[in-house]
Order: sequence, then C-alpha cells, then structure tokens
Amino acid sequence: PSSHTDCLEAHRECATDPRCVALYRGLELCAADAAVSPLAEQAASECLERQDALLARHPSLLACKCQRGFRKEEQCLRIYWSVRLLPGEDELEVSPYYDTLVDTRMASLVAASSFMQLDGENQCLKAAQDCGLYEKCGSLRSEYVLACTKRMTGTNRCNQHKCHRALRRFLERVPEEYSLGVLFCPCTSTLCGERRRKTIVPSCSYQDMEGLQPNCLHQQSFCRRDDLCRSRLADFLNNCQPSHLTASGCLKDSAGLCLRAYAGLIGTIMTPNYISNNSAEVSLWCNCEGSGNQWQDCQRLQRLFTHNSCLRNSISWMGSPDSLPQDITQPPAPRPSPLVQED
Amino acid sequence: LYFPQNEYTETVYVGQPVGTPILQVHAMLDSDSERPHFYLCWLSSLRRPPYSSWFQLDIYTGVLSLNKTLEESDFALLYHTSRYVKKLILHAMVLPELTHRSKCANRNAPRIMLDFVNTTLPQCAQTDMKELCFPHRDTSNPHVRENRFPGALRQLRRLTRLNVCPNYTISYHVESDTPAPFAVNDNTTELVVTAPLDREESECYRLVLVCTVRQETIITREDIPLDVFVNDEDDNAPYVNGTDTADIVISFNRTKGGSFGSLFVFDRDLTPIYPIDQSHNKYVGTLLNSDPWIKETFDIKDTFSEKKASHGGIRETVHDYQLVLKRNLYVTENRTLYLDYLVNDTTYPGLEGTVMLHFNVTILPVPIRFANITHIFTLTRRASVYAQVGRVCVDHCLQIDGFGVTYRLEVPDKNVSADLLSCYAAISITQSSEGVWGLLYVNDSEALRRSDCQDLQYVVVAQEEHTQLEASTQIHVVLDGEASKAAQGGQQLQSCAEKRWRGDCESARGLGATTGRCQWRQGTQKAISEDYSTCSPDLRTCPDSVCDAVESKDMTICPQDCTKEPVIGGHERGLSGSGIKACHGTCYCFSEKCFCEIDPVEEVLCD
Amino acid sequence: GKGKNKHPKQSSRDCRVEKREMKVRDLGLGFDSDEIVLFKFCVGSCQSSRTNYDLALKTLLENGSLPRRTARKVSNHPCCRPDRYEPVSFMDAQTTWRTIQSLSAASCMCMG
Amino acid sequence: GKGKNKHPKQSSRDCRVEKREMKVRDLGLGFDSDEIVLFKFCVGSCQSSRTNYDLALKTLLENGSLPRRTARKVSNHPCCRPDRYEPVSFMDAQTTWRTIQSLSAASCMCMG
Repeated sequence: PSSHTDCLEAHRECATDPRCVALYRGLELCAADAAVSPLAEQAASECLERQDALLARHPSLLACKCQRGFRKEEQCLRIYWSVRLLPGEDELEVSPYYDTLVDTRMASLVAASSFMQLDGENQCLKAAQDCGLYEKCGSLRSEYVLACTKRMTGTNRCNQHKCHRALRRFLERVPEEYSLGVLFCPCTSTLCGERRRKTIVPSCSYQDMEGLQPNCLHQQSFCRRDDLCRSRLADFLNNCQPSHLTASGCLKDSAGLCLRAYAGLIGTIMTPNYISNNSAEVSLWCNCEGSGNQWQDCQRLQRLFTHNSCLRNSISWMGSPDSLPQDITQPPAPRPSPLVQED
Repeated sequence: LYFPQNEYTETVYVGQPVGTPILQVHAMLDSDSERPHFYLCWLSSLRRPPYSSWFQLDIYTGVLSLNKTLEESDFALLYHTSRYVKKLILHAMVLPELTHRSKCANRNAPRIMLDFVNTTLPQCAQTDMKELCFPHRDTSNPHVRENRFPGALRQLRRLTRLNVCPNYTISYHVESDTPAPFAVNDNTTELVVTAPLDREESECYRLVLVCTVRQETIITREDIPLDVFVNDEDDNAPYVNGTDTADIVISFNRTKGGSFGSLFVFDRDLTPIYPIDQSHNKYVGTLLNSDPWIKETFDIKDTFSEKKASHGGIRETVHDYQLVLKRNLYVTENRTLYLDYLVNDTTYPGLEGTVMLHFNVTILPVPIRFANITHIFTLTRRASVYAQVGRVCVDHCLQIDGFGVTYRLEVPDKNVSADLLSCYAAISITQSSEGVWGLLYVNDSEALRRSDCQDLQYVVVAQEEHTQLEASTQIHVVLDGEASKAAQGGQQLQSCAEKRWRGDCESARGLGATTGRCQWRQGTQKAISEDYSTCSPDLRTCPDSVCDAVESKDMTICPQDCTKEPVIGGHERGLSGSGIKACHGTCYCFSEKCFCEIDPVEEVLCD
Repeated sequence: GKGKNKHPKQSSRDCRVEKREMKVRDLGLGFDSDEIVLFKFCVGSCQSSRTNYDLALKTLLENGSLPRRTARKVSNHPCCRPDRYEPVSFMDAQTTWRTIQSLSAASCMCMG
Repeated sequence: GKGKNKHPKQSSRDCRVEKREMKVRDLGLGFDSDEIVLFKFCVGSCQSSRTNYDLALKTLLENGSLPRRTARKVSNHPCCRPDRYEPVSFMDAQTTWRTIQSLSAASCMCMG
C-alpha cells in the first residue's frame, strides 16, 4: 500500500477550500509565467511566499504522487509540478511516481528474464517473437512502428510527436515482461544488437533528419519545460542513482525500478538508446559542443547514461543469470514462451 | 564571490558525535575587498527537511559540522526506500555581508549531498588509506574563473576521519605534468590557486593530489587525479585569420535561400549554445549598405561552431558568415555591388570588439537560348497516345535554379492546309516536374497513322516565367513504319500494367506504349526485389521510380511509378512515398490498385 | 490527349449485375403465380479487390496446415455480392398481391 | 420477454476469427524475416445470414439454366470475411522495420 496520496485526490481536497483554490490558482499563474521566462527576483519571492502559504494549509499537496501510464497521468503531473514552483536541483531528482507497486512484479521481471539462455540464440528475435504472438504486444508494437515509420504527407519526415505517443503507449500498456523484454534482451551478436538498437525506431524517435545532435543541457532544458518529460527524467535520476554502498550499485537497490525508469524516458524529448550494435552501452542523442563554462555539467548529464554503474548493472542483469545478485525478493518461474502456450 | 565547486559529497554515520567536522565549503573572490560569510540555506522556508537542524556551517571558515550526535532513531525517521543509506541534501550560500535570511539567494546554490549510513564510523583498522586521505567519490571538479584572485578552493583533508587514526600524520602536496599555479597550504591542508588563470592558455589543469601517511617508520602514499576547470570570460576580441573579403559571382543558381561565399571570424572565447539567452560572447552583425534593393535582396547568415585551437587544443569559436538570397533574382538582373558587414562582439569589454567583412557581388544575366543543334526524334506510327518521344531543354538547364522555363510547340508555317495542320496535333509538349525539361509525347495517335501526315517539323519555344524572355529551336519528328489505312477508331486502350503474363503483355496495345505494344520485363528474384516482373509501356521510363510529367497525366500509364494507392503483397514504396520501388514476384495493377504476387493466380472463382 | 481513359475500363470478368427472366413459380419460394420477374444477381471475379490478408490466407491454405474441414469454410478473396437489394411484387393465382423482400440485387460489389 | 436472446447463441461452426502462428517468411509475401506473427483469419458458415435472394439464386443454379462459366462465379450465400483489418509490423533480416497493412482480421462478419 502506497503511503502517498494521489495528486488528483489532493487537488480535489484543495478544491473544497476556497482559500486553497485561490492560492493554487495563483501558483498556476506563477508556473505559467516561469515557463515563458525566468521570474524576476521580486516575483519569484512572492510566488514562493504563496507556495509556502498553500503548503502550510494543504501539506498533502507536497507529499502527493502520480501513477505512471495512468489515464490522467499528465493532469496529475501538472498539479505535482505546479506545487513545486521553481524546483531546486534536488527536487528535480525526486520521482513524482509511486514505485511501491512495483517491487514484487519488477523483481520477478528482472529475475524471470534473466533465466533466458544465452546459447547464441538471438534473444532479441526471441523477445520479438514472444511479443508478436501475444496479441496486445503485437498490435501495440505495430501501432508504434507504423506511427514512427510513416512519412508526413509531402515530406520525408516522420511525425515525432505521434511516434513518441505511440512508443509510450506500448511501454505503458503492454505487460513489462514483453515490453522490457524487447528493450533489454541480451545480445551476443551484432545482428541481435542492431535489432535491439532499432527497436525504438531511432530514425524518428530521436534522430533528426540532418543527424545534428543538440547540446545535452539544451535538450534537458526543453525536457524540463514539459511536465511529462521532466517527471520521467526525475524518475530516472531517482531510480537509477548509483551508489557504491549497495550490491546492485543502485541507491534504491532495485534493478527493476531503474529499468522501468530508463524505459520511461523512451518516447520523450530525452529518449536514450543503445549507441551501437556491439555493446549494451546506452546514451542520450546529444553532445556537449557549445556548453561553454557548463561543459562539465553537460558531461555529467551524459555520463548519467554512459557511465552509470546502476544502469549498466540493471541492463546486464536482464540476461546473465550467473551475475544475478541476491535480489530482495525470490524470483518465480521464468516467463512461459507463448510459442508453447496453448491457444 | 562565487563557489568554485557546486556539489560536495561525504558519508556520515550513526554515532558520530555533535561537533564532528564533515567537510569544508570554499568561495573565491571576485574583488579583493570581499569577505565570504557562509550559511546553510533552504529553497523554501516551509519545505525544510527534518534533518535541517542536525548540521551547522561556520560563517567564516565554511566548515560543516554536526549540530547533534547522530542516532539510530534519526536514521529511522527518514522516509527512503533504500534500507542501507539515506540521502541528505543541504544547500550552502555565501554573502559578502552578515545576514539572518535562511532562504537561498539563488536557485543553483551549491548542494551538499550526505550519504547517511546505518552503521558506525569504520575504525582505524577497518579504514584503508585511500578512505583516510580522500572522500570516496568526489564527483564535482572545481571551476575557477579566469582573471581572478588567488585563493583556497578545496579542503584536501578528510575531516570526518581527522581522529580515526590519531598516531598517523597525514600531509598533502600537489603534482602535475605541466606547470600549474596550484599549491597546498601546509597549515590548513587547503588546495590553493596561486595566480590568476587564463582559460585561453589552459582550460583544464590535470592535477594529482598526493596524500602521504606517516605511521612511525612506515610511509604510505595515496594519490587521486583532480581536474580543475577554468571558466571562460569574454576577454578576447574577434579576429579574421586570412581574408575579410569574398568575391561572389551569381549566375544560373539564383534561387531564394541560396547561400554564397564564406568568411570566417575567430574568437578565442567560448560561445555557449546553452543557456539559450546566449549572454556570453554575444555577436551582432550589421549590414552597413543603405541601398533598399540590397536590403530586400540579401541577408548575411552567421553560424558559429566550437573548434579546438591548433595550439593546446583549447576550445574556441569560429563564426562562418555567408551571403544569402532573400528572393529569387530575375534572369535579366545584371549588377555589381559591394556589401560591408560589421561584426560586433557585444559582450567584449575592450574597444576593438568589432571586425568588418566585405562581400563583392557580381550578378550575371542568364541568357535564355537553345544550344545550336537540330533535335531529331524518330517515332513509330504505331505509338499509342502518351508515348514519350523525347525531351528538350535550354542551354545550362541542369544548373538553373531560382527561375522556371515553360515550353510550347509551334507550327513553323502558319498557312498550311487544315488537314496538314491536324497532323501537327500528333505531338504535344509538357513541363517536367522540376521545371527544367520539355517532354515531347504523342497527343493524337490517329494523326500518326494517317498517310498524309509525313515527317513533322516543329518549333519549340522556351519562355522564362518572369521576364517572358523567349528562345526557340527546330525539332524534327521522323515517322517510322507503315501508315495504316483503317483508322483505329476510339479503340479503348488498356493500361499495360494490367497484364500479368508475358504473352498477354506483348500482344497488348497499351496506353503510352512507344512501340505501340506493351513491353514485358522478367524479374529473376524470388524475394522482394527492384528487378520485379511487370508489363510496361516503355521499359526506358517505366518503372524507373520517377512519376514523370507525362506519366502523371494518367495514372494508368505507369502505375508502377505513380500509384499512391496501397499496394497488396510484399513491396517497397518509391522514395517520395508513391510508386513501387521493389516488388515480390510480378507487379500488376487494376487502375491504381497494384498487386505484387508470385505467379499471379488464374481466375479463381467464388466457392 | 485524344483517346485518354476517363474511367478505367472494367474487365468483363469483374463483379457485375446479370439478369434472368424467371417465373415466380420457379423461384423455389413456394409462391403460386404465373407472373415472370426479372431476377438480378451478382456474378464475377473479385481478384482485384484482394488485400494482403488474402495473399497470406492463400499461402496458409496452400501449405496445407489448415485441417480440410476448416480450409473449406475459408474465403481467400472478397465475394461478389449485392450491396443493395430490391423487393419484387406480383399477383398470385388467387389474385392476391404478394411482395418478396430482398429478392433481387440492385447493385453488386466485392464485399469483405 | 425474459430469456430472449439479445445475441443468438453462436454455433461453433458460424463465421468467427481463428488464429495461427505464422513465420513472416511463410506468409508468402516475400519478406525475409524470422519473426513470428499471430495471423488472424475468418472461417465459418454464413448459412444463417442468407436472404430470399440466396434461396432464389440456389434454385437458379440448381435448374442448370446458367452456363457453367457463369455458375462458377456466383456466390449463393454471404461470405465470412474480415470487417476490420489490422496491420502487422516486424523487423526483417536486415533489421529494417516493415509493416504489412491489412494483413490480419481484427473481426469477422458474414458480408453481402
């Protein structure tokens, strides 16, 4: 049971108190102004005062969280971030999502899939076959591939917005043993690696026509102006935070949470992907050229994907049974392949 | 005043007593008179974490220490999914004067991240030398502003381990391969920068921090690398390396958006793409010519990029200035002009922050003429309507961009008889899609077959769309083969593409068939391939993945190139999304609906 | 150009309406009347209306992996059927007016 | 009234969707891929959807008055066909994404 209220619920409570409604309304205006251009010092402190007054009356608005992939997710996230006006760096690393429901199913996912045998068989082809035969996975996969490969009429471009939406729908609606199975299948050949790399249709989901990479900080600043993207980024920073003090290398000590948070970024402005077909290394599609004095901050953002022990361990666990650490919960039997399932 | 480091990390343990020093934050001076005053601060007064009162920051030294002894209960108090370690986040600010405010002065106040671990501090025996000497993973590298005052930028001693091994003596010094203005203050064990830095000289100093531990007779040496970055300031003026003048000739290519010439301006400072407002090293350019024609016609495009300087590999900025056409130029435009463009580095404090660039532009008129050759085309009288005869275009037509040329056919001798005049209806001309060629095709196949219609001489007139300038040339269409007595009547021509078998195909009279008969292409591949079997009016132009101007007059001429309808069977669409580039087996079409099928089925009936 | 195809010529074998004069008595519906009606029905090929589904289904049928009983009840191309019906009225032998609904095909189309 | 069938109980032989696992390579469309897709197709009888037209047509076929060539191209009952299709996407052996439009039957119906 989650110890958090849902932000929609917290907002409904606030709606019963006219004073809270007025304060919240004021905060929304502050958030709207801040989205256009940085608030002046005076305006910022007035907004922060208003924020303090609101949270004093309705602390549940500060403690509330949201459910990923839920129908009203974006509405919930708007409330979550409106209340955190002008968030500091650390608030941008706290996840807006509940993660409690996850542990049991996630652990089983990581464990189950890690019983895949690595006998040279193309595991990503196998994961694709399993998906193709599980009706919901097959149809939602066709949906995102169609959205991401279709050209906009009269142009050579794809509709990236539709592609992102379809990718998110696939990752949120399809059971994770299938969706994360096609994302994190282990590879021992370049053919398998190329299939894994192209699974999220890079030519549309993040690459641009001329192949020009944005600056990573620039990309992050665009992401942080979109409630969904900054939530998924915060979720990733939170759940894939490395730590030298835990066996998994993850501060939250759960490979499953990190994988899900990483997958949550797919279909946003900061869509990460494998960098080649012969390694499991992943990165953002950006570089640090033109970072000026913030070159090191840019490097650090890049390295959260390229040199993150927690993320690397979590990805590699998806396929190598021997390096499976003592996960918190014991793994159930492996996922039955639909090929043997009775119709 | 500024913080050279925006993130500090350390680990704290249950049982550490009140007063224990944890780490020391440092600020560097922007002016000699400043005196730093350090405070812990909070982003919002209400959202203070429960552990805010456990720590205190010394106003003058910046040393962070425990305000209480850390207990097991403190650990349990904190909500966090991980059961081993809780992450505490504090913020520090530095002001030149004393203050009582607790709200952070600005949003990106440096962060102090403490891993609070649910065990006691490791004793001397359990602490390896590296742990004793240095924090576990100090991710944040110092950034020192160039042209500033010397000063301490980091405490090297690991304060939390001060008394863990009392009978050890620990000292530090700094080494580096290249000369670096850094030293260690032996009394305070602080790393100090000893002279103002110049980023254009070195933007990163790769130091090695060496920790020497003496325990009676045993001396142990531990070292870790430390990169100190130098932050840039706009302290360099723009300069031109090479020419500041571009000589440009505009002739055939005179299209809107076309760019010409390239002049490079260098700046040893950095130009950040991010943050977006680009307040650092901001360049503004001004076209000094007042002539309105120039302002309406030309623009200067500035694209900057970062490059590594040849000496030292230091990052610097290169601006590439190009002349851009804001509109198409008429073919008759014929002038020479001199453009002066003032480049100004607005954020450079010095006087010489500007550079002047010169674009000498010569615009040549483009003659509309045909090459001096006679065009002879041979055509069989059996050709079907829409059969392609050939194509013509004005001189240099492949280089033309920015203006269009239309073509029309004229009868050379206007007072021929009405009958003879009707012969000339046999051939027509149309514009190719990219507006360069004139495509000749059969417009009236009946006229071709009439015996009284002998060889046809036409005049092709090319006209430029804006200026109406014209040019003309003679073409000669030689009619080959027997004139047939019986008129074909309005015999309904089918699309060649409907034929699925070689026999049907080669015996059919199809639309656009140059020889009068459709032509069969036999594919060889079993899989989806570009070399698919199909029936075509003319294998030279169909299928060729281009739905040309004649084929697009009627989709059934060459649906293989032109269809926009869904294709049934394994296939690959053409580049523009229409037509069939590759097909599985045989491609055949009913009007625009095409199939790709291995051995297309005979008539199979409803059961 | 002259001789240009306005409408793609429908091949004579494609799905179309055909007519037959039939005695009401011979309709096999049990009505007792000597009147003759013009019975319109659909006939012709629907090959040109097939989709990828039909090509795949054809392959499935050909590779014999479907049991015969199933294979017989599968249609691997659209079928030529009426998309609009017409009623037919007549007077039977007892001089009573009768109407048979949806007897004749008003127009035909490749369906499915 | 109580117990009235909103939907007449479908007999297992009636028009319905069936599924078959098929390798893309075996669909017969020329795609080179080892992926497997769930191919859904329509099978079953449409006897229960016949109209007067079908009865009259059956009689016409039986009385032999139609030439064999025509008789072979007539359908005397609605056909069990997809009324909605689904696309299927897969990655081919060159790791290129492909989509086959209208490959699988989303749902089936007696058409015509």
